[in-house]
Amino acid sequence: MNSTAEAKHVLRCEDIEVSYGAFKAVTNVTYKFKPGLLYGLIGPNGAGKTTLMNALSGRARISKGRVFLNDQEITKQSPHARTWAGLGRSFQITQIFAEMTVFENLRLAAQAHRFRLQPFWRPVGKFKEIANDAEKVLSEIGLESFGHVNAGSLSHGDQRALEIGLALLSEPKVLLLDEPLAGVGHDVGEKAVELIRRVSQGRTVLLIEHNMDVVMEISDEIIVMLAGEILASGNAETIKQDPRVRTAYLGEDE
Amino acid sequence: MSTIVIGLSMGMLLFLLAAGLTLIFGMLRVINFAHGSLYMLGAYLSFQMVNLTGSFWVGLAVAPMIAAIVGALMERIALRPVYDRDHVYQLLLTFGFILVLDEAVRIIWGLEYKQMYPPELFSGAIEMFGSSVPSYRLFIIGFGAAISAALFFMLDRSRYGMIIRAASGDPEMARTLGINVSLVRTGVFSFGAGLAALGGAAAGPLFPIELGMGFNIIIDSFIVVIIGGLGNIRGAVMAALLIGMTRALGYSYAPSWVDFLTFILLIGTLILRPEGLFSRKGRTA
Amino acid sequence: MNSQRLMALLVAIIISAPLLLPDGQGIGLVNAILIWSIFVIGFDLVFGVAGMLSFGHAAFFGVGAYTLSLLTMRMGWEFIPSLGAAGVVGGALALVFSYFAIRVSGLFFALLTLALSQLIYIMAGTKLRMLTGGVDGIAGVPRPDLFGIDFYDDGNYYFFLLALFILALLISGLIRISPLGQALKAIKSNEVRAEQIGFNVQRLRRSVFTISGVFAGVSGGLLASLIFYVGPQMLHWTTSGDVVIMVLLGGMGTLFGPILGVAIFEFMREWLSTQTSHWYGILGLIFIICTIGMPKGIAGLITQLWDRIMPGGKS
Amino acid sequence: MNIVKSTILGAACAALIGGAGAFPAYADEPEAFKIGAVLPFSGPYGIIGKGMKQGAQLAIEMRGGKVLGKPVEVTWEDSETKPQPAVQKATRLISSGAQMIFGAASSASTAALQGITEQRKIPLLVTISADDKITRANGYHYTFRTSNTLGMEIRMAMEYTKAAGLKKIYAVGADYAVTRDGLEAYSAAAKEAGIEIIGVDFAPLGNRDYSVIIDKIAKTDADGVVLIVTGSDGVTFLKQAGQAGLGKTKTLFGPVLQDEVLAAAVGPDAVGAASGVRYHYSVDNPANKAFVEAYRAKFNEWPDSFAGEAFDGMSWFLDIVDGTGSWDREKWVTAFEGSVRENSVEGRKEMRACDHQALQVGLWGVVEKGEAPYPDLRMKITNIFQPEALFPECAE
Repeated sequence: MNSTAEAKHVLRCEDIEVSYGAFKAVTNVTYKFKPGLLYGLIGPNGAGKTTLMNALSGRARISKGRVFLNDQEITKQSPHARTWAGLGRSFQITQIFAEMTVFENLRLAAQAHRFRLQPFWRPVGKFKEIANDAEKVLSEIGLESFGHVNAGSLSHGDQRALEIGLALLSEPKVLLLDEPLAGVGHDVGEKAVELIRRVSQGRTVLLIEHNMDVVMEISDEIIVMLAGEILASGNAETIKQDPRVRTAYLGEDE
Repeated sequence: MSTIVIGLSMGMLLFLLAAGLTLIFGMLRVINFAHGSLYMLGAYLSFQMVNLTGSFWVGLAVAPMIAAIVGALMERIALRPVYDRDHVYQLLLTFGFILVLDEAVRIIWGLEYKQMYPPELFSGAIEMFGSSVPSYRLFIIGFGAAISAALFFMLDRSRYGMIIRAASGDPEMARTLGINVSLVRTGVFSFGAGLAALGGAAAGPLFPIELGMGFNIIIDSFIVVIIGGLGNIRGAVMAALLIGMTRALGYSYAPSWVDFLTFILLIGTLILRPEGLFSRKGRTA
Repeated sequence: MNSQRLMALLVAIIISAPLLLPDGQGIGLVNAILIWSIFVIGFDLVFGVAGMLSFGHAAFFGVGAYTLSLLTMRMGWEFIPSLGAAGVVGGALALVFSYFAIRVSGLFFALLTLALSQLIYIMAGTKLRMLTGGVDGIAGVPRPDLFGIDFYDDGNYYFFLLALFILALLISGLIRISPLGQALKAIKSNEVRAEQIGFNVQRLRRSVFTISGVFAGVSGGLLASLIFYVGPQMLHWTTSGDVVIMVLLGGMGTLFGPILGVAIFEFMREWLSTQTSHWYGILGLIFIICTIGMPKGIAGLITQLWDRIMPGGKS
Repeated sequence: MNIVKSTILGAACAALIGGAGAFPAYADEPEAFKIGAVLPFSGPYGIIGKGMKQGAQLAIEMRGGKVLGKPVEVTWEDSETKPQPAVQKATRLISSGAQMIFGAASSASTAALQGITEQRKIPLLVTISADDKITRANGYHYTFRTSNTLGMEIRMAMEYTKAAGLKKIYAVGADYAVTRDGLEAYSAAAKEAGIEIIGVDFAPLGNRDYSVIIDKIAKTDADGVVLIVTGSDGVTFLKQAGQAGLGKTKTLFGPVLQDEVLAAAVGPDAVGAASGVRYHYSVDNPANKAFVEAYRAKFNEWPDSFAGEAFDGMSWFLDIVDGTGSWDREKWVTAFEGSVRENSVEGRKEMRACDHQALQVGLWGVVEKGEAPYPDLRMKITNIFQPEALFPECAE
């Protein structure tokens, strides 16, 4: 019923601000995300990228402004409610259930998505549907052969893939990926980029990434943040040409 | 007015009890349940010193030193192997310390109550605001203030304070800077144990010296430490005075509600400002 | 999972000791073990499974005991409904606590639950004395009157307690391997991630806290009936401390470990105290050594030994 | 994930083993007279347990260690001053053949023990717990108390108030049921006697600081302060009162305020404090002289009130048992009811049949400085009140 609205913007920020005491980590951010696009979020360290992502996923309290997901306001909702509303994310520092197997990790995400109240009267193994969900994603992220391995003992790259898998199980319309390639070796990196491309089919992805080549290559649109504000946005070419971006980057880096 | 003086003395006594606890927590992230037992040990040791030398002051000086050695041993032998584990284990260990320390005191000093008197200098009472205030109470106020000033100076101004703060804030970094973090930990635990014993020695002339004395006091110290903000010495002073005043006023108007009031204050703090009433930092996620 | 079975066997031997020994010896001890086991089985759901260190469970335990005593003695209720009510009241109080306490986590949670339960302790000892009998408590708490069996005989009461114990064990075992239990483990393992994949962390914590409150309430009611007495001592923070010690000693997060912890704790209390009046100190030393040397408690030790004896028998 | 299976396995195992076991009947031909003693030996109440143990030991020794021709065997168990261990241990003692239970110290533990002893029909000898509820009319059939009740001690305090000519009283009590009831009774009696209660404060049990209350009292024109507190609370009050000089203007007294153990903890500030005394070694009668002499010879110290009361109760009970010449416990109960002990260490005692409470004189004393061989601070017995004034009709 909200398909027309959905067609326009799947996620909308209206002038949001996140502040810690007097310090404004994110301010004046107004942005509309269209469905099905891959957004690259770039900016120097401390620009507020992760804070913005935290504000969107509910980990950081929004002190001003509003956020809408599919025209439904989620500003005050807790992270799990936003997940339910269709927002998934991965973290800069890998967040997985390290002492459980890869399959168990995924099954947890599956049950979190399937049940609002977690059943307690049957062993978890008897719920076939969640096992099926988990198996499906297991192969989607290319970890079929690691199902019974403890997640903590996976390679770093595989852990990041597992994290994406966990987010996928909530069938998100918007996927927030916080530096999924950080610390991943080059050869594995290509596999990961491939995975990101694949999961971005049919959903909106917001990707924080420092590797400019990758960002420029895979993003449909790029958002540049500086000092908590959005400095510029547009496609790769526009951004490369933008003088403000150039000064900001060159001034920061060298 | 005299109620306020008494409230101050109660507060300062509470501060002496709680200072070591909050210091240890601030540095080691350990809630030391055995703090009450160290306090009791301090009182007994000081009693013993008074018996041997006849001087209250010797007891006040020596008891904390011996307790500090005991504390250092506790830290070295038992706590050190479990720092990298969950905090629960450290807490359980301090539970074990309670039993062992209490037993040791029982074996050494027996079951009988012991008594101590204020030193000659502070044995009388002074007429103030129409009532006679025991001069030992005034001594407690002064002594507590002096100790808190010394602690501030040590933690804020001196090199030791910097080392301690560095080691507790970022142990890895401190290590690379050449600070012997494990020595600092032992030092802080030992110092905290000494402070507990100092509290015991100071409280000796006011309360019966008995085996159960550490048992109730630990809850009082927790209250002060929580209200002040865990690990926050400045907050502990304020909280101790707040509780002291609350109690003093409570005793003068509704004594049977005193414990109740204190707990309401505590629970209110934990619910509204879990980081402590006197914490300066804002609440961060 | 073979060490699991070994532990189950150990537990089975312990709880059937009165049947194995002549003269029904040790029946008083085993009855107490059964009751405390019901407590720790529930407590470990909170502590071992969900990873919340609560120092407030003495409150639910004690309130359950008072509920059963007051309903049977003052209101003339039957024993079984009163026991049910003890569980309900224990659970309800846990729910109330959780609304205050779950907002904070870690050590603050421990301290806040400690403070709340001490408040209940003070209330029971002083302000509610009309209800609770104050510091002296209430003596003469009854035992069940069912099927014409004399449950005042400890040998018969044993079977009643055994039935409840097995029921509690089954419920807890099922919860552990159910989606609920898995979700709780997930929260313990990584709270941020658990929340982000869509678990309502607060609600899950509240529910397990409440469930364990029911366990505590029932076991409190049973203890009151076992010793024919209820007093504020049951509400004191040291009771919560004892339970934490039992669970850690036995092995947190395992189904049978905490029960072994109870058995050892109660056995020490019974046996060591007849050997020496310094038993408390020895107990303290044992705790310290166990904590340093056996981080996973008895359960961990057994698993380790088992793996050594049966290499390759791993999972 | 075999937890459920393991559980079922374990349960089945237990059931199997259970089926094989049986309950052999207990052979009822005692080789010895077994006494189960449940006393606090660890924790802060340990001092009470120690005195009681020594007193009871001496009582058994002085009768040649035999009852009904069989040796007396006592098993000493630590109650930890907690009801649960007390009951647990009593249960075990009874199942291993104890003929009687001796203990406990705190009223709460004793009340808990009463449940089990009534159930098992085993006599319970109480020689220290003072809660009035322990012996009540038509109450516990198997419980006997040979020591004081708090009720009688509070009446003693009233008698003392009158005898000392105190007119204006400030009352301080520990905040719990028994003391509140006691203070109520005291106030009612005071009203009758024309004594004014000018203030009442209840402080939490285990109170740490009385200085504000002391300051409040100092500002009143009370001539006496009645303190219904026990143990360390009393010590704390007297120490702090001493520092504020409260005792100089007001008489400090209480039903169980002081004994020599507590006075030693207070120090010189205790001098002048008046209190009910449960037992005292200075009581002048042949039985007491013999006891004190034997006690000093054996333990090299003066018997405290815990030891004296325990000695007295134990000797009395064992005499009764011996007198019946029977192992039938019902006969002991019947024989104890209404029995009179003319030569107790505290003078004449009579075991009232209706509530199993020993009627006895009340001793009242004041702390004074002692000289060797006595302790530095000793109780001087100043008043002896007769049972008629201390025990109401058996009707409660």
